[in-house]
Amino acid sequence: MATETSKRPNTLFRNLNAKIASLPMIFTALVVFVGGTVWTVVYSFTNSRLLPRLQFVGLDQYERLWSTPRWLASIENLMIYGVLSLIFSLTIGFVLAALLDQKIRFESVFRTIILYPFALSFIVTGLVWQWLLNPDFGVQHFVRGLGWETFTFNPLYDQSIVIYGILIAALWQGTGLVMCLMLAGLRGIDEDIWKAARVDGIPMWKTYIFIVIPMMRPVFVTTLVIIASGIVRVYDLVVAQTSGGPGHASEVPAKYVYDYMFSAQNLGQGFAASTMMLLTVLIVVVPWAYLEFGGRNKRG
Amino acid sequence: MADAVLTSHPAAGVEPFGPRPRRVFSRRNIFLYGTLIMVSLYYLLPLYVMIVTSLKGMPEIRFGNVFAPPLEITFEPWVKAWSTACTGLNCEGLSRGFWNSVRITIPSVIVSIAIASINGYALANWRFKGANIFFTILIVGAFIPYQVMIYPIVIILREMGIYGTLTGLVLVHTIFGMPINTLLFRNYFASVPEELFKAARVDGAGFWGIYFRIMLPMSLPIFVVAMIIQVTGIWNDFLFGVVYTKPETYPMTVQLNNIVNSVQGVKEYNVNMAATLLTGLVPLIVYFISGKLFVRGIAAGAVKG
Amino acid sequence: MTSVLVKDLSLSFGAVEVLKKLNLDVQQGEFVVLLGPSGCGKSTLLNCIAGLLDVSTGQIFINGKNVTWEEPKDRGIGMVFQSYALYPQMTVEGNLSFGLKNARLPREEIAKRIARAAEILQIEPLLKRKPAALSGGQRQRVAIGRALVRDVDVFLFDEPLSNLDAKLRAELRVEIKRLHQQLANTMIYVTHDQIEAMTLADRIAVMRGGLIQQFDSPQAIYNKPVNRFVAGFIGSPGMNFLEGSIAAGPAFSADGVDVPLARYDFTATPVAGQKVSFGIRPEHVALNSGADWPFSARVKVDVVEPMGSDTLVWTKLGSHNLAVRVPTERMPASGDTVDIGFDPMRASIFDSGEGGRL
Amino acid sequence: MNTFKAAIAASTLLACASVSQATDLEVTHWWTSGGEAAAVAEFAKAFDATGNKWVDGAIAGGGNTARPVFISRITGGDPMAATQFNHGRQAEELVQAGLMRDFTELAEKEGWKNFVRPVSLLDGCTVDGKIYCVPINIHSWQWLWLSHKAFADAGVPVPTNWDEFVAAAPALEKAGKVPLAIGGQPWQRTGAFNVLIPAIAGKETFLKVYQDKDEAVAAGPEMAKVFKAADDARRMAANSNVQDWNQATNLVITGQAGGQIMGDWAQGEFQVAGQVAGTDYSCLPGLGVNELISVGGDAFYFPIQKDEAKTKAQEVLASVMLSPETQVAFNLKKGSVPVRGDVDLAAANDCMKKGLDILAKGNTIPDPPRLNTEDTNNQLNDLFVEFFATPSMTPEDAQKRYADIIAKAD
Repeated sequence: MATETSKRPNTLFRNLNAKIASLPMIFTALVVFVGGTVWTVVYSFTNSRLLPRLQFVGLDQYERLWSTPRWLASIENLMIYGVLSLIFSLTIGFVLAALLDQKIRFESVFRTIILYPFALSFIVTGLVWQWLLNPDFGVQHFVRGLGWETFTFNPLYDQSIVIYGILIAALWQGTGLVMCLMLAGLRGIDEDIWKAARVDGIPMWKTYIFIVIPMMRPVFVTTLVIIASGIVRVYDLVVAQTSGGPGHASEVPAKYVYDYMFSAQNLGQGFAASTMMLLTVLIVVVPWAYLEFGGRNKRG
Repeated sequence: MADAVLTSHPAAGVEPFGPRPRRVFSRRNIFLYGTLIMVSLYYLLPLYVMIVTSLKGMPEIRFGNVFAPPLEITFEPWVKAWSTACTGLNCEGLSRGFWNSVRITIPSVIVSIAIASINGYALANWRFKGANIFFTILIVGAFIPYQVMIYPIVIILREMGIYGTLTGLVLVHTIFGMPINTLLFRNYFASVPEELFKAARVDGAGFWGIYFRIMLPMSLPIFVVAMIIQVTGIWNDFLFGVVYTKPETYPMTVQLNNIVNSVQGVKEYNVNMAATLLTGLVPLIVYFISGKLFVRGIAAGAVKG
Repeated sequence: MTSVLVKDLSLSFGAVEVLKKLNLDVQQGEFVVLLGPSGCGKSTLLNCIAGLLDVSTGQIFINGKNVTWEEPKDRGIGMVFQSYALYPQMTVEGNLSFGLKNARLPREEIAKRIARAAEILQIEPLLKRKPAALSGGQRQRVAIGRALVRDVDVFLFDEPLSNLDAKLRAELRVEIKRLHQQLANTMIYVTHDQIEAMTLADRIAVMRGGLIQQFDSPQAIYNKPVNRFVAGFIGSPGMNFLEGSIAAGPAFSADGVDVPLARYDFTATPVAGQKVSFGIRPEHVALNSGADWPFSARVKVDVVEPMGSDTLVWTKLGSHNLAVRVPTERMPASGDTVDIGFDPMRASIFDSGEGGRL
Repeated sequence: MNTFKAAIAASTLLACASVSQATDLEVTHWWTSGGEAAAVAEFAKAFDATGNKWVDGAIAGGGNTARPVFISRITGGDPMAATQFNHGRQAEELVQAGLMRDFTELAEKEGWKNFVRPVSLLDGCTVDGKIYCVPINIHSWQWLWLSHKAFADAGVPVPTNWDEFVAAAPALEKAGKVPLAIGGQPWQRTGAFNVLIPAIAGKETFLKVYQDKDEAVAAGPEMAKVFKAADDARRMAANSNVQDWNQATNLVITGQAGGQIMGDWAQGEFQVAGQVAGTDYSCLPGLGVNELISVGGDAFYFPIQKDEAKTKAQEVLASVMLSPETQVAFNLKKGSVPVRGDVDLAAANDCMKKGLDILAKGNTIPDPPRLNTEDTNNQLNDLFVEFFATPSMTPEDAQKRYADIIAKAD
């Protein structure tokens, strides 16, 4: 007993400064993220309208949610958008990084051009692309003016392709950062690997696909966190570009949540929708995040 | 043998000597630079259109096409966007919002980076029990749509009595900037050789001593990354700015939204574009000035998982 | 027959000249080590031979074929890297076969070559593992295997043992030597470790500042270094240097020490009064031998450094530190007074200014 | 600014409690279009003349952008002094939560009941017998605005009712016009549909559906006719590529579109564009079929303030908003009808006079937003957004879903 107390007198006060310094993080994690989430989940079982109130109605909000065509459309749109956005931003980001990594001239000029949209907000991005894709002023008008009278490129007013209109803008804004991350990752690859592959006579594209990309796993993980969290949260861009239209062709879950919480003044419904979003995020992200960031003790 | 060597090269008859012949217009270069130039055009096009449109008069916009350079350059739209565009009864353009944005951005960036860097440092170097759980929660928090958190945050701010104040807004930005910045700082500090940290501890430096004297001086690149992310994020924020402030302190983005969405008759695209450019100017300048460090810092903060 | 020939090779990175009109001639089946301090250009030279770096001027021939403009894969070389450069997500077998598959070799041929390499390197049990599951020594074997399966005439090694601990290094060194004897291929080996160089090489090229200082057998380099740099660089513990000048006789004289040089084999005619460095290796100095040496002195032992079988005894000759290597059983105690002696024939004398051998 | 301040000061026209010192009152609203802003300026002018100061807090982007901000601020404990809401149920819960100021006393003192016409407007402000808001205008949705130029270009006479309009659509299309302009925002779609109900199916059906939430009627044959008409509207609006309502109005003003179903606030846009009713454009109340108009409109609510001076100034503002002079000035600019029955509207134009006549005859119906919760309104928005954008959705399917929403509404 005595040895034990003298050995570690105060587990709580061990690294006390570190704990004190982490209080803001603990506060954010527990009070804001966990607290806010729990609060949201609890109120998703109520019939709260404009103001939160604790009148429980069981699963009513969820039943309604899953029978609402707009919600279903939102989920579908987000899936399409998410998959396309992941594929395209990773591919384009990587290809651009690989091109910039060829010891080219003016690398920093190209890099700056590709990265600058990242400094602009989604609202601005949405506005500019809305303008560019406007059939009466933008690309379509321009191409028709060149003499190709039947040219049709009208993504923002065509239900079947509106999601691509949003994707074009989202990629414009976001691939720069992905490219930057990938470039950093490429620069972190051991030079000898490249040399070994060259001596082995492996073509460059094969070296990238079979050797370099698998080696860049940590970069892809970080990038994935950044892209995926952006996809789940996509809202501003849609609002600025299409307001969810035409029809429900570009509705997204975050917008459903916002609209029902605030403009429909049905907090319960909005909370139920957010709970579903959170649940999806938790199912996908938590096990992975724990493995990636929590379980591994690199310095154990 | 010699024949084979000779015919395998275009410069047949010349004994290979010196550097491998590389023509400027090799197929590889045409492909490489061609692709990059095409891509650059795609990235530059919106900026070009914004600038060109903002310099045209309305009649020219209505009848011309968006890509044509202005026939007659006018700075009227810029002046209007900056100082006279109306929202409701306020006809002060963006100018009012500019200083508000500065007042919001500076403390928010400083506080959020300070806190995130200390978090990252505590997580990477001190590893107290449970730290990883909090960190995992933070990372998951990065996926929560902001809209979901509006209401809980209203309640938290109300209970703290700082709703509608600058302090409240700074707190909100700190909270939402925390996941990604903590991740970056944690990764960066984890890549600092542990010997350095151990040596400092043996020398008797404590938590803060090591942070201020060892870690801070060697973390310029990652601070630049965090700064760019935060400056652009906070400056570009619309949602928190509109929900957690009031008209006297509305940031520039709210004014921008007001100008762009206050349609009076026809949309004044030129004024909208000028306003958009003006609003994006600060993050663009920050980015252009420190872009090089950004790339370097990203390498340090993101690559080492 | 010449296997690898480097002719007037220069390489510059911008304004920095890394290799300066360098020439090298490696014979068929020869084991050549490029040795030098870091930054001397040895790895750069190897990379040029491999075709991984483009030369600025000059030519490279392998097996009589001018390969200056060839791709690495077409040069008939295999290469082993310091960091192993194994493809981390492929099994050992995958690592060995990847290049061959790309060269579209028939499957049976690939299997045959892998089997042979695995047998030679004794890595058969590892074939299904991934590099992460291997020790450093095993990884380097695989890396060598990757060069081996290419079935080439020239092997290039770029500091292959530097990442290993001392024991493994010694083991693998022997294995590489055995491999060379077995295959009789031309091997060019870059290292900064002189033990590796001395033990492995048929000939060593000592490099400095982008130039080859001396290209000769290990014995010649050890015993007859062409300049002060080579003399100082080779040998551990390093050669003792006494700074002084040539006196009549001829003799070497430095504050109170006079060494008669009658038995020294001059390559140039010494001039009296010329400032020179007099170098003698610690193992060429005898201690309390009782024999009659052309030069002998009585000195006090400063420090004794036992190194296992040998012991290094530090004394002072005049104002110069002098290390003497003796078998440990004959180790004196520090503070003892001892007799030392050596034969100037074993010494090397260099001009103080140019550093060239006299 | 100075000249009009001086003019106002000289006139000292306002009968209100004496104000000893200037108080800043922050007023939030979402009126940012040309006509709207001009109307708000009248309020601000009048309020500033009392020695206080109107701090304008406009948020552009419509009620859906602005309301969340208002509600967050009120519940967050940092309320503005006055804020716009539509009549009806939007602010109901804020009132119930005790966050809004009770104006019963002032209303009784000034006798609001005596001059507010129709009196039912005050009902929208009343919760548990107490008055919590100030109605400031009457807006009616049931108008069809027609561009004379568009019809002239198409070579057909300007229609006088919905059926003629539908019949003229092919001619308009042939002339390269959009027959019916409807902005892309959801509320405009629902609004247009809600206008079709009383026009096509009559007042009875309208009330049964929205007041009594009668599912059977919503699914019945009368409503089927409405959905048929909505199908026509959908076809006619297929090429309407605008978002904001005033952009749609602008299409009518410039003759690019034949007509628009929009509330009387569109009037303000025609006025700003310098167009004259009867010569440049026509307005058909009740789509020219059933001359019924709804009585809806905007109201101001006054969140409870901590500051004594602000509380006082709130009363001043409420009085100013209802004063005859401001009512006239404001509503002329806004294109809406004043809430006072005792003001002279000689300055009103043809369209507004038509509205006043109908109002005087009592041919009114309640405004759907007053009858439905915002939740129901939003569900309807979702339905009609989908309906208008999806040609493959049959009117029958839409009606089924419509009846379902009505059945579940409370």
